[in-house]
Amino acid sequence: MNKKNYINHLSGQLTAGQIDRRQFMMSALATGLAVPAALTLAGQAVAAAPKRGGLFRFGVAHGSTTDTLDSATSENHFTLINGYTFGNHLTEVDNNGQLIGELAESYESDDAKTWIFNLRKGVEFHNGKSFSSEDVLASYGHHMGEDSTSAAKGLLTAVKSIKADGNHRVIFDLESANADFPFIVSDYHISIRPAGDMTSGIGTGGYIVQSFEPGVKSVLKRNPNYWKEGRAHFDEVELISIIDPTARQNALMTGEIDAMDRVDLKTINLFKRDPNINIMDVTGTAHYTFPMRLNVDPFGNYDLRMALKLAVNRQELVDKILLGYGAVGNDHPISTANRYHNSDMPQREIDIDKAAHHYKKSGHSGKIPLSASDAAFAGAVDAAQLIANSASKAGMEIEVVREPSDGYWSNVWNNDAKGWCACYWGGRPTEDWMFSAAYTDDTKWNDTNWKTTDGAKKFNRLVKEARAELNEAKRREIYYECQRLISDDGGAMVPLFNSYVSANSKSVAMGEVAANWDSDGAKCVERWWFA
Amino acid sequence: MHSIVKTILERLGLGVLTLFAVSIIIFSAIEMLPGDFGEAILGQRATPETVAAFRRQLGLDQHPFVRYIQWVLGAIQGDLGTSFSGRNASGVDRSREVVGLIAPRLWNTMFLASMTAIIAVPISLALGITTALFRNSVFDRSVNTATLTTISFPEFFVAYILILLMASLYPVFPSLANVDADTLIGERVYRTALPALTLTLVIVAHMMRMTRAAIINLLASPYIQMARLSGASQLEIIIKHALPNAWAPIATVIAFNLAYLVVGVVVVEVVFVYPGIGQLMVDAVRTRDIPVVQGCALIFAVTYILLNLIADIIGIITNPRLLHPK
Amino acid sequence: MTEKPNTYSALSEVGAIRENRTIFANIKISLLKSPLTARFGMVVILIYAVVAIFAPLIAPYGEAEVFPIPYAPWSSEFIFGTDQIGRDIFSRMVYGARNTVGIAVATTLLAFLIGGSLGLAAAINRSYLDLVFSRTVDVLMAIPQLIFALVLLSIFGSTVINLIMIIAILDSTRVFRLTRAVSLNVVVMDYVEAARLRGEGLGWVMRKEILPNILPPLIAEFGLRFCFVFLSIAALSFLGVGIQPPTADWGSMVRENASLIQFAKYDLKAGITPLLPAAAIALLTVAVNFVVDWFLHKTSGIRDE
Amino acid sequence: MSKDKTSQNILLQVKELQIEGFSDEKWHKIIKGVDLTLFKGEVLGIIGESGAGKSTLGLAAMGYTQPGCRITGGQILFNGENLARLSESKKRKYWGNRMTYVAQSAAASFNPAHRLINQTTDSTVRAGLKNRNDAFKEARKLYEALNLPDPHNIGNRYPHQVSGGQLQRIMTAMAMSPNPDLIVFDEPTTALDVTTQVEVLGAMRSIVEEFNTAAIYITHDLSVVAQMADRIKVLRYGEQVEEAETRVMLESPKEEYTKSLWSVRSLQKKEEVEEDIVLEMKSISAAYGAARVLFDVGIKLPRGRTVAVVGESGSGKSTAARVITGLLPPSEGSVMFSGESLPAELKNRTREQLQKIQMIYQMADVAMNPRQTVREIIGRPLEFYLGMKGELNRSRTIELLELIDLDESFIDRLPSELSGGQKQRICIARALAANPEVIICDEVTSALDQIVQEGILQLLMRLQKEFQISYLFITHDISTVKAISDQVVVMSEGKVVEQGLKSIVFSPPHPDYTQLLLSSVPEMDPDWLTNILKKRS
Repeated sequence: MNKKNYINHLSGQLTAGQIDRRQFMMSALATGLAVPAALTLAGQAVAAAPKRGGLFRFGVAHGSTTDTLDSATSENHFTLINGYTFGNHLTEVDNNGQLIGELAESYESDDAKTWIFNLRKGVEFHNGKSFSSEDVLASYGHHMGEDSTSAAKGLLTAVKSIKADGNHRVIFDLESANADFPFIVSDYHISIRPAGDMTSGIGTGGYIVQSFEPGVKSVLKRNPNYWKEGRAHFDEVELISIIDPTARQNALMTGEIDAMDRVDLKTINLFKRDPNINIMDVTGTAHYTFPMRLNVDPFGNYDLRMALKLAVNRQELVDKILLGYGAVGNDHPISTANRYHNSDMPQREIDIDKAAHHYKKSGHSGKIPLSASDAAFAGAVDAAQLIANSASKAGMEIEVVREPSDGYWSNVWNNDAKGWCACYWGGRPTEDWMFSAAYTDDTKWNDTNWKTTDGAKKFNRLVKEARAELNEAKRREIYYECQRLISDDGGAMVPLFNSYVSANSKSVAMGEVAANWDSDGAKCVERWWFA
Repeated sequence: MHSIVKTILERLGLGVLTLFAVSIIIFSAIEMLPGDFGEAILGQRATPETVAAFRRQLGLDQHPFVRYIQWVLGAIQGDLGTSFSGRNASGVDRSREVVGLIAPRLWNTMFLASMTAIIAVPISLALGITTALFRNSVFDRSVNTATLTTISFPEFFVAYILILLMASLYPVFPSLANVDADTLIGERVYRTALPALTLTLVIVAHMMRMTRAAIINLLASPYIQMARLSGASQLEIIIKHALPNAWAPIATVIAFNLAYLVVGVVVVEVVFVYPGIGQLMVDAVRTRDIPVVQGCALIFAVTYILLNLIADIIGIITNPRLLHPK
Repeated sequence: MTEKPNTYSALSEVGAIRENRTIFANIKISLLKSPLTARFGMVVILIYAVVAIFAPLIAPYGEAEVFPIPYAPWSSEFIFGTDQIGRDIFSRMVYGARNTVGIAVATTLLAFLIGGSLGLAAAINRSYLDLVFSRTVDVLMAIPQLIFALVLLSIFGSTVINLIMIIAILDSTRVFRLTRAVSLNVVVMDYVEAARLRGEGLGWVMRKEILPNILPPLIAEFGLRFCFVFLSIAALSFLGVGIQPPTADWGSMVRENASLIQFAKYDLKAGITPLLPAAAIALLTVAVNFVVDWFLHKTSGIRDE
Repeated sequence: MSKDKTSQNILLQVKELQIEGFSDEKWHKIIKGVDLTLFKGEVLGIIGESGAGKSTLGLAAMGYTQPGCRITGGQILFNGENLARLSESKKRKYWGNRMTYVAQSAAASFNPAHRLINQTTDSTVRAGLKNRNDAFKEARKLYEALNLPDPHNIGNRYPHQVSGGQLQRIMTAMAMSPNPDLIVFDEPTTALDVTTQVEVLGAMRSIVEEFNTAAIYITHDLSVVAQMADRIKVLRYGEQVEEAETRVMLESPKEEYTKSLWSVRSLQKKEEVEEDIVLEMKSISAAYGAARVLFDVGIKLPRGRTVAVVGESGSGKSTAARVITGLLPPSEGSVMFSGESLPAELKNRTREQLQKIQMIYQMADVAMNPRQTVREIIGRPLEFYLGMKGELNRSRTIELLELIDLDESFIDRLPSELSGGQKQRICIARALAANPEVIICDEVTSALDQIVQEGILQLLMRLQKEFQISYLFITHDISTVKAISDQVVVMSEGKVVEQGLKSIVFSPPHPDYTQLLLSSVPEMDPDWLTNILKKRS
């Protein structure tokens, strides 16, 4: 389980000149890494030898005056990045999408039901308190219980109990097996804070919060005692909330900031021309969906759903809504960045004849309302219109209904009043997490209400099965089938996976970039350095 | 002087009533908005349980009327309450005092407003006077056209153009005005230059046109003809004879624009990432953080009322008829 | 010397030096004598009106017609290029004239209808009506307009109708103040007293006696307010609640394309694109104000040499 | 008053002066080649009716033209320098220094923002004639010479803090302050009450004599100019009618037009008694807020007769009219109409009650909606009270127009296309249209030229005979009272001083106030002012 860590460690040594290239290769290959991969890693490490120092200013497209340092209500990308900068979690997703231990040195389970996390020793919080299992218990308690208002509450409902076994070992007892539980604990809400102080921004992370002005900026200083090696290179960090894309891009072009997220796709071709700027795009797990609710007429009808899915010109959407910065979806939420992406399944293309055939078979007639708002994702209304446009060729009449942005998530999405709407999913690092967030019959966010069809029943059974399954190959097989079921029978139309497009000044250097979140897995501050 | 004191007291009394009305309107408006703080904060991740927990903790499960009365009772004693954000059942209550949240931003807003006023008011007066002096000349027409053009551009667009010219093409000023409490005054002025210039362009036209109109309006008065016939020059006529009688309308317009600088600059704040009070209120509205919205609304209303009061007082002081009644 | 001077008769008394002309002749003379700025303004307004009315004939493509290339450069096919989803910017400018001016006119008219009639009523009935209206307006003006509009649009949804209604109501506060102020000068006139002595009702006095006499300043204000509606819409669309796509309006078009301006140094034409709708607004504002200035000047009789 | 009339003693010489004014998109001639000569220390009176161009000429004597006017020909030689050719900055050296101006309305011509003494001495100090302190001292002396109360401190007040008569005197002091060669008086007493006018005229005359300043005195009132001027020039339509020494001019005017001006009031109604009282104010007291303006006023108006209410401004005569019309409900007393008590408030009166009492205002300009045509103005009461519509309305309107000596051609005109007299006639027609029993005439002739006034008065009398209308005629002008009334009510400070038949009121003995009022009316005798001042002191 610790292979990755070990390689990181080696890379660090190589970079620092403690070992030479040959030693690195030898050791890396010994872990079972393939030769080319090891070569790449070595190349990266040398070419981009991280340097310590400098003030890193990062322009974040989010931020609100209601932001806090409490990870429980972390709602946007600003608090997400900020949280990762000063705090650690039990596990983390590394820049290759692999799960590695963070504050947990290692973790294990025999039945996927009882999970044991062995905690790292010698780690100190910013306030000097040394990290131990009581902090884990307190931190998890913050997100659980009836009174908790944490956004992670739903994630942890399966946790029956948490026990400390000595100072550096914690045992989680789950209601039911979940092979992906270690992934869940990497969720950005579940930051580990010192017992008794969940909200003031004390963590174990690479940077210490100096000042935090909600909706404005967060100023951090390097943690001199940071336990992680080869991380946290900058001396000082300023995270600045710049919501207006033009202002953000201007700030980067005029050197007011060193990096930024969410490049405005509309102007990206011009933006690229700035010689001092690197544009970076990563296909992640985030996707745009158009969930159809099976319990609302007429979407209970399989043929109608299929007709609509076949009538979408996915490539056009990628080209126009994402200006090419994204990938077509196959009507299921699993991205190529996920471990078990079903690459065997053929890509669904627009097929007007087939769509018309299914539509005819469905027996439906009349307008089909499609609710959209740019609150769902940028360009949602445009996308809905493009869908309406292509569907009309198959004889289907889609009526695009523009909904108010404010309250969209409460009043439109996942609401029986609207049968079909636009939606955005940030993606989840694991298949199970994604499925159980939005597709299983026990989640409240099952926005398609795909619960009762035979396909759905089978799907739910398979997901449970996979959770308890620790064998990789078997899990892969199961998840492939799950993806097929959603794609075929499910209510979700998933035409697009959007890329994370960010930009940085050429003075900033980095290794391979993670795909699980925007901005190098939202950990750019910890991972990047000044060239 | 008695009449001034009376006017001030009368206006302050009315002002308090206005504040009440404003708070009721704002409170009901936010109540009418769909969703509440929990739903807004949690967004897509909201579950009925967490939302309910939020409602319990924030007291949102009480009747709106009860909450309003509680708020008013607090406000009367100078307690504007605490922001919803940061409150939590588990762990320490780190909710922020509304006053503490507003104060630094109010200071920023006031700083920007004052800086803009320091630039804009003299410019508008000077332009208003000179255009009145050289009315219908090429100078007058070009100033008029130029100022009309600047007010017909949306604020954010003026800001972008200034950024392009003065931060991007010819880097004179920074494009971000991200100041904080520790920023030194010199640095602060430098960082705030572009937003102040943007706002200057936005408000100069109005103030200048009104100054010009107020002066020209008076030029038809018999006492202006009298002044001319007593040998006063054009400049003297405008400065000494027209301007003293034009202060009341000019002060009203300036007060109106200054109030705008305090309450209406959220767009400029967004573009320049300036931590002002407008952005705070918009965010608070979006997240349904009622105490903060109420606090901001009160600040805005107080600003508006006070500025208008000052304008009225200037109107009285500069008018001997009101200052020295028979 | 007791006889009346034989030169006198009421009929032959010379009135003010003024010829009895038809309205048409008066307009013609006014136009001929109008200053260059006013003529320029009138020509511009006329062009806008023509464009707005005949938008479908003038625009080469449809308002929402989407072409495959987003952000196409300026070319003979797309005069000003295409926008972010491949719609012809020139066509949208043309339709924008119709939508923007239409919405602005509707909003301003409504604002004047509300503010004007309440202002008039308050000026005539200076007791409780005046008190109630004036205090209400004070309260409304003490609330930041933009944010209040934002809240109201979020409550009622940002449809075009709501947008018009909300901006109109918020704008009507200023119209109210102006109308009340100018009406107060007219209300004290003897002819208004004469009408009241005759026993005329409030409606007649408002419509027939006062309104025609306060029109000039109101029309001038109309010109300005009308232009500010664009700006309100632009600001609201900046905050995300403006006119919904695909309806083309200049305010939102500036907003949608504004970010291009920062790239003027890389691509001048692209940099200029957002200036087009902004310039359209500015030109109209300047034009309307030129005409308004001239009109005010004519009707107020102020001679500024 | 002998003056040295040799050519080297000429102060001002205007030759062949032509001035045009711009209106209705055209240039019109206002002054059509007028000559004028003024010797040092001489007072020249310029007299004429409205539109004669007398003010324009007076201002032009200073080289000043009002906005919208231009000099198109001729010369204005002041001490030999042609002001018509000088730039404004050069002329400025004369203005407020060698030549000064006294305007008609002192209240409007003082800047409300500055203290009086600063304004009095402003031009003197600017011209560098005296330093501030000396100028202030000098000004206080002038205040004393002009009989102003508290001459040492009155200058520290603001314009609104002193009365109209005092302001006019302070304006004279202001004009005298730089010790100029020429003062132009532009109708300086027109806005004053007669009793005040006497004092102001006296003060002005004595100070002009004392400083031996040359002056041009512009007025429409012959008896006033007779007191002030050495010579009189008569203007009409921008042209000179004639010019002569004052006494010569008064005794033997040459031109027909001058004679017609001289004829003043030929009209004299024979008073008639009538017992039937149509309207009665019964011990009315009224107040504007806390300020009481009427005290126990009782006035009876007999049917078909005219009662003139005479008094100076502030006497309460217009308030009485407001009480009758219901605009100002009285605090005590009531208004009886044909023996029945009228509701105090306008809104409680019936349409019939409103119809019976009509009103005509002083300023016909503001009494008619400038946006309505004659047809709308006269037609509205016809429709409103009598329900006449369409053709019936139109034909009745024409009838009414003919009744007031106008014709059908006026029916589509706007008030701005009418002369002052015509406007007032339209107002009369509007009142007449309602078929009223009583018409309240509030200073209906005081804004008009003499000749026009006479026409209006005759019309009113003719209508009274024809329709048995009763007039309550409010005026400050004694000659008008004499011309039209059957009975007279003299009011002062909200009280009725004297009332009764005209013959009784106008024949001695008079109560003090009536005496003061009657004696203050200027007479055509050039020595009148001297005599009356002598008598009073």
